[in-house]
Amino acid sequence: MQLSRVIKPVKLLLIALKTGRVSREKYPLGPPLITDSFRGAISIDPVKCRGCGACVLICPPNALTLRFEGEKAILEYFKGRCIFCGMCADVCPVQAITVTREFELAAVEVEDLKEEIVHVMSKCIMCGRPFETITQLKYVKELKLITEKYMNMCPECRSKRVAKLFAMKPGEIFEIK
Amino acid sequence: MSSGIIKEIEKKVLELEGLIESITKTTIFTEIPKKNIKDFAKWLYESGAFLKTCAGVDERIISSKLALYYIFGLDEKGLDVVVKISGFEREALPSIVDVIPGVEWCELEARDLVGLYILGHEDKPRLVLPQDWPEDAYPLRKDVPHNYRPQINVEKFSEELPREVGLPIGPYHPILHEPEYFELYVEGERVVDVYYRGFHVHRGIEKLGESQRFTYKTIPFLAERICGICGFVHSSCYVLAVEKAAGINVPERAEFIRSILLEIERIHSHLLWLGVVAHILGYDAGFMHMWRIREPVMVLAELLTGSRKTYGINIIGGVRRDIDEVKKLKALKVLRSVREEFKRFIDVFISIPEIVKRTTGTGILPRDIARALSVVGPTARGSGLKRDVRKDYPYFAYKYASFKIPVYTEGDNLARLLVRVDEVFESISIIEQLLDMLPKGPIAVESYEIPRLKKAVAAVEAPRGEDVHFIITGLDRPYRWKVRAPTYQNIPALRVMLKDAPLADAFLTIVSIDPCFSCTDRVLMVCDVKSNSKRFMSLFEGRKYAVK
Amino acid sequence: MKYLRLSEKLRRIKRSPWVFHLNSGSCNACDIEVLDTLTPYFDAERLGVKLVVSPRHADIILFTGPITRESLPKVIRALKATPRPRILVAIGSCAVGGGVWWDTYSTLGGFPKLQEVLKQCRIKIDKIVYVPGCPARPEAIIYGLLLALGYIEQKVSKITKFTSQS
Amino acid sequence: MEYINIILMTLIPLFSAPIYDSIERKIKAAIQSRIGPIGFPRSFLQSWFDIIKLFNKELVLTSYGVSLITILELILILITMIILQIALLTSQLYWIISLLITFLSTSTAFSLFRAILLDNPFSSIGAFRGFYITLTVEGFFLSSLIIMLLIDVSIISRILLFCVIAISCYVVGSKVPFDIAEAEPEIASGVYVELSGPLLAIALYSLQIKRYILAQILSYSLLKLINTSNTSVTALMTVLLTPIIWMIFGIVSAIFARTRVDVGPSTLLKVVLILMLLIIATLTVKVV
Repeated sequence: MQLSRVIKPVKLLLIALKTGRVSREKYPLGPPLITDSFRGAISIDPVKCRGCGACVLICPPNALTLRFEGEKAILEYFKGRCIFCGMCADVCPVQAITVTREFELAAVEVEDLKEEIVHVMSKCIMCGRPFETITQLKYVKELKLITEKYMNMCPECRSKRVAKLFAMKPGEIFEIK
Repeated sequence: MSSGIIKEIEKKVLELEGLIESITKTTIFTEIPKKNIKDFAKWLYESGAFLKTCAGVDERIISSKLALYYIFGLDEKGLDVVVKISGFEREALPSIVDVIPGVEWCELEARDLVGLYILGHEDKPRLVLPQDWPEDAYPLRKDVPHNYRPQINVEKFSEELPREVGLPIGPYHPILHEPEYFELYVEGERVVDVYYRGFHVHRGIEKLGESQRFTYKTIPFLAERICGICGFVHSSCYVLAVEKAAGINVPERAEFIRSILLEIERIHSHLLWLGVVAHILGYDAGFMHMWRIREPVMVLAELLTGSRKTYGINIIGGVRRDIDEVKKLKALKVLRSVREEFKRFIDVFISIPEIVKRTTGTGILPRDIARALSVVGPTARGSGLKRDVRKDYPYFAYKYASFKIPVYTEGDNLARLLVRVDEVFESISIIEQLLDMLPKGPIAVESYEIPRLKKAVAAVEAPRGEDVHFIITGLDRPYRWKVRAPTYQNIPALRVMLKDAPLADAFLTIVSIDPCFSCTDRVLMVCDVKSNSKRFMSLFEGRKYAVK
Repeated sequence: MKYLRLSEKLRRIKRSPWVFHLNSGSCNACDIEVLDTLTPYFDAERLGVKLVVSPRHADIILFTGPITRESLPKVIRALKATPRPRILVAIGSCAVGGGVWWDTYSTLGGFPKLQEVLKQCRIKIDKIVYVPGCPARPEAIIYGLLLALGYIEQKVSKITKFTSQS
Repeated sequence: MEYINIILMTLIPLFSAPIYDSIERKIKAAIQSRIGPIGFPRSFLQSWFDIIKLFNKELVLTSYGVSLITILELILILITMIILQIALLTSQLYWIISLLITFLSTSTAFSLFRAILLDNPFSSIGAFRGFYITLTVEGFFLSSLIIMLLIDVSIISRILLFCVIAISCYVVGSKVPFDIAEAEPEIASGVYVELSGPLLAIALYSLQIKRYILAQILSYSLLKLINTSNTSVTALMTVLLTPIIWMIFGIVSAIFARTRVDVGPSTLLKVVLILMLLIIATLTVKVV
């Protein structure tokens, strides 16, 4: 009994011997210890993205933001704030967002962690104000939800126009400038 | 749950001119006039209930009053009692601190964060918020934006604070790995008193959960970040509370997956803790081997969920990731090898003479004190209390698994260590059973509706003990969301455990409750049962040691 | 030893980086991943990394957490106690950009905000590396350390993508 | 010729102590299923890298007394080391006595000085704990060393004496379980907590030289055990045996946990006292 108490701690050496070095090729010399289901940084496909903003609404830490600069709508992805939950990929209506397995994101500047998708906005044919991204409009066009005439107007002008139409006398013609 | 006790409570409430708001399967909601709250609390406390927590709520939009909810739990009956008192702004509310001493810090929190005027706490220094926080700014009030940030005065940092005689542990001490401040008062090598100052990790999560930035759908990700070790417990507890409030029936498969992940989290947390204990006792080989055994569990968690920690798969009404056959077989294989390796190594681990000597008979928490302080989790089970939410209030898929609750009666550090060792084996067996029984079906409900102003209390057994979430639903996001982490209940016990103990054991004893301050601080707490006002005042003086 | 240039001092640190783990109110996940980098599967000691317990001994500060107001004075004191040259590795979403709580009332919201306060206190950090991740994987932390020590080149850079119409 | 030998023997510990320390780190890593410092120069020179780097760091002085003590400690340890080399090569009595006196002053007095000087509670506690532990074994250590080296006793007494010396060398070298003076997680680096940059380098270097001296003393008494008389062979053998004993110490320290300050000294005292009683018994038997 006494003897086993003394010998047991030494068994550690046996365990160490049996285990050896758990994985010979360790990161960075070897591959990282990641599985297929690992969620890393997201990648946004600029061709598919329509700038609808669904991902911006769901993103818990607001790592995805949409801002408007003149004629441009910029979808910004800040990896430094991303919590890698992958909700944006789940909600994206066109599967433009894919979750990659990228984790080697270290950078010396915060700016290096940002990614921007620049969308050009379509201008309203009535008031000339940019109101919706061109890609999104194209999609709406494909769906044929509204006629092309209305499509190129911003929502305000559209509602103004509809209101005007109701107020028109029969036979009057409404001109689009 | 017996209807007898409900009748008794109803009778008492009516007798005290209160009213019963609603009765659900597991909870009774009542409102009591504030003058009678002391009598009611006393009666409940004496009939076996213990205080789970209390939550201050700004209800000025609803009833133009500020309210305080006390949440009691009748553990043996599996019944929660939520008692509400309310008053207008600046109207004084009575404190029940002389009936239940443990309520002090939680009332102070309501004072600091919601601005309740509670009698008897007027002169006490600020508890949760930093000392340079402006007066009259109560972050949990609805009219204060969540991103309100007062100016920071850099000059104040260099002010030298008066010297203290105590031995400071923290805020940056290697045994804690978290900024938290303990001060030990020692005579020679013997601890005579201990003082704790927390809230270094107060991040304002509750306010954030009620703010515009979050909705019901995204809060599980926020809840998960309350604590990085037991994050899934918090997100599960949050979704459980919302599902209870809204009456959503979760698919069985989702419940099984949640239970499996909760147990995986318990295994990794316990192995982590055993490693940290080995490290504290100078047994670095133990630390390394324990974490080596733990690593496959982390990889398994990543395989099942997509992330090593903060799994991010809980959503209201189900889960986001399924466990397919391939993953199931892989999981069983990993668990088998973990069990073998752990068995072989733990045999060596608990034979190291220093480990046995230093854990036996140190940091003793007797059963009766453990009961009085209503400690939770392995701390309670190490002191002979058979308390486990998984058995007392069965949730998710635990009713399908057979497992036993390890209980040791010695109440010392070794008992708490052995409870955790046994629980690792139990958890492995629970996961194996649940994986075998995994039912077919969907993993999330298609759609759900969450009615407004429903209340619910949910509890989940975290690796450290009982985690409680209290929720009042609102439009798109909770109206009020209150979290009570397990460490909250256990820290008061440290005072008893550390008293008259040798200094060398103090560090081990602090760690033996597996303190998790990031959980604790979001809420806050710690009741200093025997504190006198002098000690309380010295609370902020010791900061000079902030970093040595 | 003032005659040595900074780059020379950094070269010495490259051979023997001693790290101090500074938690400014993080949720613990990054902190246990930091510990994980030292354990057998990742074994940061291969690079000579040693976890020290006093900021006075440290070369590299492994910084986690969004910096809560309560911990701010203590964080500043710890950074002050670190001898120059100081290298700081900000680990996790919280430390880099504030994470989920980037705009809450009781946090500062990430290291870039802290840096403004540090400037007021005249504390200079010689090199900073940001490691995103929630929590940052042990591999990501090792990668960040390697980047801080100058073993490898940075992989990411600011990307601006234009949609097809432009 | 003799002077060249002495200089050579003095230079070896100066260079090799950190190298042995690096190799010990590799061995410990292997026991912990790790690799440890990797690559050719790193595996053997990691501790040298540490020391060189620390010398290049900024010095933050908290108290002048501490720096004085630290430098004095290094000087006295170096003197001990040189005396030991001379004693090994010449095997003369007065050298050994001066060695013992210097050694006594370095190992106990300094931990006490530090304890008094430092106002950080962690380093004072660490220093006092180190003082308890050293004090427990030092008297027995030095007396058995004197008996071993100066008196010709029976083989059984010599084995017992060797045991006492081996235990004491291990303890004074402050290895786990007796490293409570600088216990890292428990009391935050203990005696070293306030040192920074070059001062820490000096403190670590003196600890490594001290460990070298202790391993060398042990290997010398091991040679005495088998009773070799040729001095130059003895000197060479000690140089070869020292790293082996160092590594054995490393392995032993890897499989134990740290002892407690009240348990450690009392257990030690019991073991050493029993051994000493046995030694006295064997010595008296011989005299009778």
